[in-house]
Amino acid sequence: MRSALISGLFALAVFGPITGLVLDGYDFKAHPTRPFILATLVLAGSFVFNIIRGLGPQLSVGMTKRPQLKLSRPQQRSLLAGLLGLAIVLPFIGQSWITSLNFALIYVLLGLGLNIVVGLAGLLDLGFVAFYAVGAYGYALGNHYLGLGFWGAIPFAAVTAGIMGAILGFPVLRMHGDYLAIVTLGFGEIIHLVLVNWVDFTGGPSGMEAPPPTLFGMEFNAWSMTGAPLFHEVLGIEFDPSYGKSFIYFSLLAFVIGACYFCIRLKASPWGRAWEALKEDEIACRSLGINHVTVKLSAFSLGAMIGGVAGVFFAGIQELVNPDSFTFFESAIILAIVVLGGMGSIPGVILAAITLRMLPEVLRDFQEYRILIFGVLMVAMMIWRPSGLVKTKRKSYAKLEV
Amino acid sequence: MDDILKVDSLGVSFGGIRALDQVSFEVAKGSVTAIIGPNGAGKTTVFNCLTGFYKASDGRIQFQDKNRTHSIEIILGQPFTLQDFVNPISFGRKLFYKMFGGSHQVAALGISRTFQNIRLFKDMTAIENLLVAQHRSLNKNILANLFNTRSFRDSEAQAIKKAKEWLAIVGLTADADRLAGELPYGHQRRLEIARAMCTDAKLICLDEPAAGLNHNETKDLSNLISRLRTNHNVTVCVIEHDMSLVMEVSDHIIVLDHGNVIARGTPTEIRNNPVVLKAYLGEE
Amino acid sequence: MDQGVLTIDHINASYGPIQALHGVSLTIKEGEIVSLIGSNGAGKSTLLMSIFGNPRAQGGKVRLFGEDITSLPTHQIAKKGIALVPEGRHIFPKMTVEENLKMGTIVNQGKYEAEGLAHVYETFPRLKERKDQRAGTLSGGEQQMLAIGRALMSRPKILLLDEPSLGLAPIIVKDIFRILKEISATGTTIFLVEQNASQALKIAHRGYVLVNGKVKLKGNSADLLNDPQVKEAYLG
Amino acid sequence: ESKTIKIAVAGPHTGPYAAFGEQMLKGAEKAAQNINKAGGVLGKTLEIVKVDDECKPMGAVNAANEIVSKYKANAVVGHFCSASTIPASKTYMSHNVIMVTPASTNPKVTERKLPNVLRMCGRDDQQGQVAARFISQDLKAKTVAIVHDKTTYGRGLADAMKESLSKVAPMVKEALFEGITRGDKDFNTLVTKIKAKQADVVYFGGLHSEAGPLLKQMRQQGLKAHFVSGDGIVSNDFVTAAGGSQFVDGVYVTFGRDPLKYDTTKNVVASFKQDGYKPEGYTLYAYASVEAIVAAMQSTKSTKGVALANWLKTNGSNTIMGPKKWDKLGDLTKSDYVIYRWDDKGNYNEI
Amino acid sequence: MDLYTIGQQLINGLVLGSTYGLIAVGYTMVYGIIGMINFAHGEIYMISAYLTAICLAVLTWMGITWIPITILLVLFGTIIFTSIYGFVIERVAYKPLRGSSRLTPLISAIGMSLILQNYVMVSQGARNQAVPTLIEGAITIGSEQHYLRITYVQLGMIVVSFLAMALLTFIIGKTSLGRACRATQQDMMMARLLGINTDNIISSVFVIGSIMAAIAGLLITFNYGSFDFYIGFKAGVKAFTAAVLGGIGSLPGAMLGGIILGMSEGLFSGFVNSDYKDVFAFSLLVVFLIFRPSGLLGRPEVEKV
Ligand SMILES: Nc1ncnc2c1ncn2[C@@H]1O[C@H](COP(=O)(O)OP(=O)(O)OP(=O)(O)O)[C@@H](O)[C@H]1O
Ligand SMILES: Nc1ncnc2c1ncn2[C@@H]1O[C@H](COP(=O)(O)OP(=O)(O)OP(=O)(O)O)[C@@H](O)[C@H]1O
Ligand SMILES: [Mg+2]
Ligand SMILES: [Mg+2]
Repeated sequence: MRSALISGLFALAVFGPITGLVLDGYDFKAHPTRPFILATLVLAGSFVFNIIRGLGPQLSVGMTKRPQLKLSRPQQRSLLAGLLGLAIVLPFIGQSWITSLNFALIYVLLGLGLNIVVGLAGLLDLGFVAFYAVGAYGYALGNHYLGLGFWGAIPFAAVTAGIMGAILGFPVLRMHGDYLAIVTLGFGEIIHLVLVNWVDFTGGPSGMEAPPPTLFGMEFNAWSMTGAPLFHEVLGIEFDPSYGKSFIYFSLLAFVIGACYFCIRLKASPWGRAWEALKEDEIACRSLGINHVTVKLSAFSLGAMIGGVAGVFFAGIQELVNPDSFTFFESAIILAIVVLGGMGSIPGVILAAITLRMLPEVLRDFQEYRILIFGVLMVAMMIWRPSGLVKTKRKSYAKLEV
Repeated sequence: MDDILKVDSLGVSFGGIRALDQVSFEVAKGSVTAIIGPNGAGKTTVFNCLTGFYKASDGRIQFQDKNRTHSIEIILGQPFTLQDFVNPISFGRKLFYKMFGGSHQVAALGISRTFQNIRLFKDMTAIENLLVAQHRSLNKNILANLFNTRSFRDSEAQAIKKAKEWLAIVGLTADADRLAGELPYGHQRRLEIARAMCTDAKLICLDEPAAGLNHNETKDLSNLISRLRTNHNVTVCVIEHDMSLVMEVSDHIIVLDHGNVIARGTPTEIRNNPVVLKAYLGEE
Repeated sequence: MDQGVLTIDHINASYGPIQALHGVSLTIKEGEIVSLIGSNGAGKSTLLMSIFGNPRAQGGKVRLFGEDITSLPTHQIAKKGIALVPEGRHIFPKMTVEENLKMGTIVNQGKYEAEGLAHVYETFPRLKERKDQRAGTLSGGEQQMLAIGRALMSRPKILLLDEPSLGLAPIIVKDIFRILKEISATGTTIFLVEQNASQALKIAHRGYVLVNGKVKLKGNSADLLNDPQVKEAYLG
Repeated sequence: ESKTIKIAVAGPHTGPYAAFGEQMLKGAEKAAQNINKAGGVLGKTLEIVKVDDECKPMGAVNAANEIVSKYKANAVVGHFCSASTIPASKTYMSHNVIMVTPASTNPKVTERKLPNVLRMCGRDDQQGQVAARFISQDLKAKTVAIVHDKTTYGRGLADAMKESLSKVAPMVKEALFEGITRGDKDFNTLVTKIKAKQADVVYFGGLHSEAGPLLKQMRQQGLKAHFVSGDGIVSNDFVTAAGGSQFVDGVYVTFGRDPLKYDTTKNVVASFKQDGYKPEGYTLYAYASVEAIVAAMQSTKSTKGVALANWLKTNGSNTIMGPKKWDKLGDLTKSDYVIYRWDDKGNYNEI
Repeated sequence: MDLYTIGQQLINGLVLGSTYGLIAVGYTMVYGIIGMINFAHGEIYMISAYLTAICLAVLTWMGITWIPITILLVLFGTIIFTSIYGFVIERVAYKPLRGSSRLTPLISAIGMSLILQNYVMVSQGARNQAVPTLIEGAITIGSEQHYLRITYVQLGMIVVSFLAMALLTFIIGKTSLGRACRATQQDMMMARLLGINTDNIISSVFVIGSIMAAIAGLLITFNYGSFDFYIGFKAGVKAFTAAVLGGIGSLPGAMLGGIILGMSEGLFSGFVNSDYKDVFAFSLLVVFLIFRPSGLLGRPEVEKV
């Protein structure tokens, strides 16, 4: 009771000036009721919270013991098949969601990429967006200057991003923890700023156009600006903008599944184990003859490659790349995906990417409160599940027959 | 008998503290050599130099393996001298080690170690700890892994087999899938030894392996050390304060005090050495 | 049974799903040295830490000087005249040796700081030589000395030690046991956890044997030293 | 079949540019209110939906998709930032929805030749031309420093001005052409540099949040050069951002003829005032955009985007801001940019 | 380029640097004690800018216009409310995460910073806000044509930032509060075992950090006049950079890092090109950290093997 009152008072002090007195030029307008309403809400909330907590151990026991989802092999298989089936029929059910889904899938890719760097190798990278940008601009610039097509751009961007990853990786080898964080953040900012400033090459703040992907050379447009054959004309059906989006969706889905497989294989490979070991104890690794340079660089490069591919898709969907899409905020969201997913867990990354990317879309009805609520949910999720949504399960090597 | 390791007038300073001064000794191939001495004498520092974690300020460490002699100080990278700029070969070699050298290269030679404060990968299982130790000899081709080729599968199977063998040797088969950090202290000590052995070590350095073990566990440990030597062909260096263990397993003892070698010899010689008694054992 | 300085009454303690202590009870009387022995993983360290509420003792009660401290926060327990040399030393690596020692007196606002320093430096001359070195760079044994020294700084009425001899040279180990007896003679109560069972029991008045989180045996140390079971399992 | 005709107001309703989103929304809402009072359109009432694009390309594409798929809006008034108008316009085209932007002045918006796109404002090159002529002919500048905020808008404007200037007055020297970063507040080094280069005019392409501090720091360092800028700073916030009206005295801006001054706007402005809102910046542009769209719908009896756009391009439309005509690209045929001058009371007047 | 221009550019760099330093000091304080990148620190600074303007507006409305009193009262009000913010944020968003992985509070901080930004935007509106120019004069050295100039507010900023740094350095290094802070950072469990109430220590660190943010917010707002709800992010990143450049956890380092960052940015934009000034600053940071991986005044992490 008393603690509820105290939190109410604190709420009043916190909300008082900012919500109660609104600046207007050099003057202000008073909204005296707003802080009181908010403080009352907080008071009531903390009162209810205290009651729930006071209800005794029987309730809290039920809350601390989380239901554990343990699935047998065939159950896992059927769950996977079910999810895949759902993913395939999804665009036919919810046309209006498909663009959001495409972005969600891009974030799954980004999450998987960063997961290698942060989740598996434990290298705190706050500038992952740089590789995303390299991929996206790789396509846009490659298309503009070299006439590269979408499908050709994917390997091109992946390799470029991988090399960039190694270039970034090299100087930061000696750095640990937060120093690494700031250097990667700086690297991300540098890339962003170069994209903004080098107008002659990158188009500067207005960005650069990138054509959408084609299927065997067929475009998905209502009419062709380049003279290429059109999908709906070739098939003799009526034009619908959703064809193009569905096509991107399925291509992306294929890439996401491929990336998942890649990550799962990597995780249980010598590299995956070395990353994890290096994350825990670099000195012990060196005493075992593991070259921390190659191990770290491989993590940076492989992560960057996946990020690069995601960038190409982003450019293909947007049909325009622009430096604004590659800011620190983006890096932060990708990092949040990895952490919320449970650091290293692949299903976790997928779940978190879809949650975090779809959330703002779902919250669109809240208008300007959208990002505010998004932030609240982000904090709440971290408090609710500090170690992530999905806990990684270890592979049992001892049970393997050899 | 050949010497696998020759340490010649090693010196290390930390700021104003001279941690090692003119330390010289040899380790015979296939022997168990113990390094003892009071706290802060410089024992761990010697190990750190041998395994490449510290760069000695002077002196030489030579590791003999199959008729080849490797100098640890060269592997760790040396400063360039004027002469290097006229001699491209030595310049190239120095540059190579400057860029790629380091303690991991020393480990690759076949010197491995355990740590005074256990440094297992605590959030990995016991068997994974042993697999990581074999990293160097595994098939690391990412494409081979992706397509799960024959050679990749073989390499993994081989590694798991070896890991299981070592778990059996140190008596941890039952704990294979448990997290290393959860294991009781004594088990962790043994796991760390197994991990060091999985690197195909020729010389293994154990830093206070019996610390925190009770009497019976110490007995098991000394058994294990003897077996390492006889069955697995490694040379053992061990730092230990537990005299019963030292006297039982070692062929040769080196006593350090204040960064100097104050005595060396067989266990019986050391036991009766008045200097050692006074400085270390505290018996009159 | 008369009131002890520290009484532990049927406590359980667990790390998540793993229960490490099962209904442990023991009593320590004023001025006593009591030893606790047991093999690896028996729960000795857990017992010491649960006196400080970490992990928190459950089911039973912990009383210090007659006061129930079972649910007090750790830092308040520490203010009641009890000090601990924890397992793993836990020195502050980036502080100098002297700063580490001074941290020991933070409970009583720096009282006895000068005398304490003088006393610790006298006991461990090595620490005096290294007083401005960063504690993290000390050798293993030096760190152990520092951890013991820090606990002595606050002049606790009751001192808990978790394997104080770990990593120390034989000559220092002897010193440690001697010092413990000296401190005990000045009226400090001592609760000692040791792997070096024979030495520990030799200086102790009484002893407890912990097996798998339960008290298996207790009694005068002389009796325990002669107990065949104890001999077989812990003295060798 | 929906009972209302929906017009989406797409723009920054959150984020640092949200003030402009509000201007557009207020204007469009007022227009809808008045049109509904007068009987609606095609027998239905007009409904305004507000969609946020955060002024980001990605946000814009999401917003556009939401507008066409979720709200199934029949027309779009927006977006604000050229950087989001450009990518979004294509989505509207493939759904055959008309888009009228009241504020995106970047030439690229219409030069992509999308048949559904019109604008209710001028183009940066028109604005730049007016500014260049004023700087060279009226201010008789010898050395000009050009500063922009590196955004599509700010840089576009600065580029346009620079280009016109080199055409109309090639002898004017360019002291520097540099970008500042949006959100920065410290421009002292730039000011010192301008001072050292002895520029007599500073031209700024950007928004008031940077223009204010830049101007203040110029005056504090004692740099007396003229300050000339574009429509992005036309807001009372510019005066407060500059630290008081004493600093804005003598600042020149190019802006469309003040819509508040048109006779046609009097009633609307009064009704805004009744709501306690002062129509600023793009408010009336958004109002006029809604009017034009509705006029086209009434005449063509259709909501098909290309049809509406074509009708407007051939017939023009009468709006609150006077009669408007569009060329083939969808740009206004007549640019109405004029020069305003700020006085020491913090008011601006056409000169 | 004449000497006056060069001198003026140095002053400009110093002024900019001291704004970074002011925020970085509070940043590094929190950062050094609980080892967490508090991305919300920039937002606390942003809140304090709003509070400054609100306090000023309220005082003007009440008719208090004598400048010294106004400034003192504004400072007082801003500090009080900002530190309540700091306290509450720690209790709500970070305390429940104690003991979990290092990255969890980082994400929570990012969430918190979104909350604060949007909370201010929703309640205060998205437009740019400003305060009137209270103190005008400046010190000018030189002739009519060529002179060096520094305004009184700028001078105040430089002086206060050095004073604040010195004071905090003293608190951390010499007082028992400082020692308790360092103990908490290095080994929280052990600090508790020695009788330190670590929760209170962490709260007080947040409060001190917020007070610093409040002072920074006030001075910077008075200097530049204009602000919006978005300034915190940029300031946060720059302060973070400055703190790292100077060596994490070192207060003089944060100040020095801020000055170096500001100077290099200022001089680069003053003499080369302002387009690339941030690129230059970040590249400088990267290159610098390659050669000194633990910052200017940060002591290298020696880990004894
Ligand atoms: N990185 C370092 N910086 C400064 N001094 C160091 C460093 N490493 C070791 N020392 C000092 O060098 C001396 C030798 O340390 P070392 O760890 O080798 O001792 P040791 O013989 O292993 O002792 P112990 O038996 O206690 O482990 C010690 O006094 C220690 O304080
Ligand atoms: N942090 C922890 N998390 C999970 N289990 C733990 C943890 N610490 C200890 N345990 C388990 O609790 C049991 C008791 O451990 P404890 O450390 O108290 O034993 P001990 O008697 O002190 O052993 P030692 O002689 O090795 O110090 C052991 O089985 C151990 O595995
Ligand atoms: Mg040692
Ligand atoms: Mg223990």
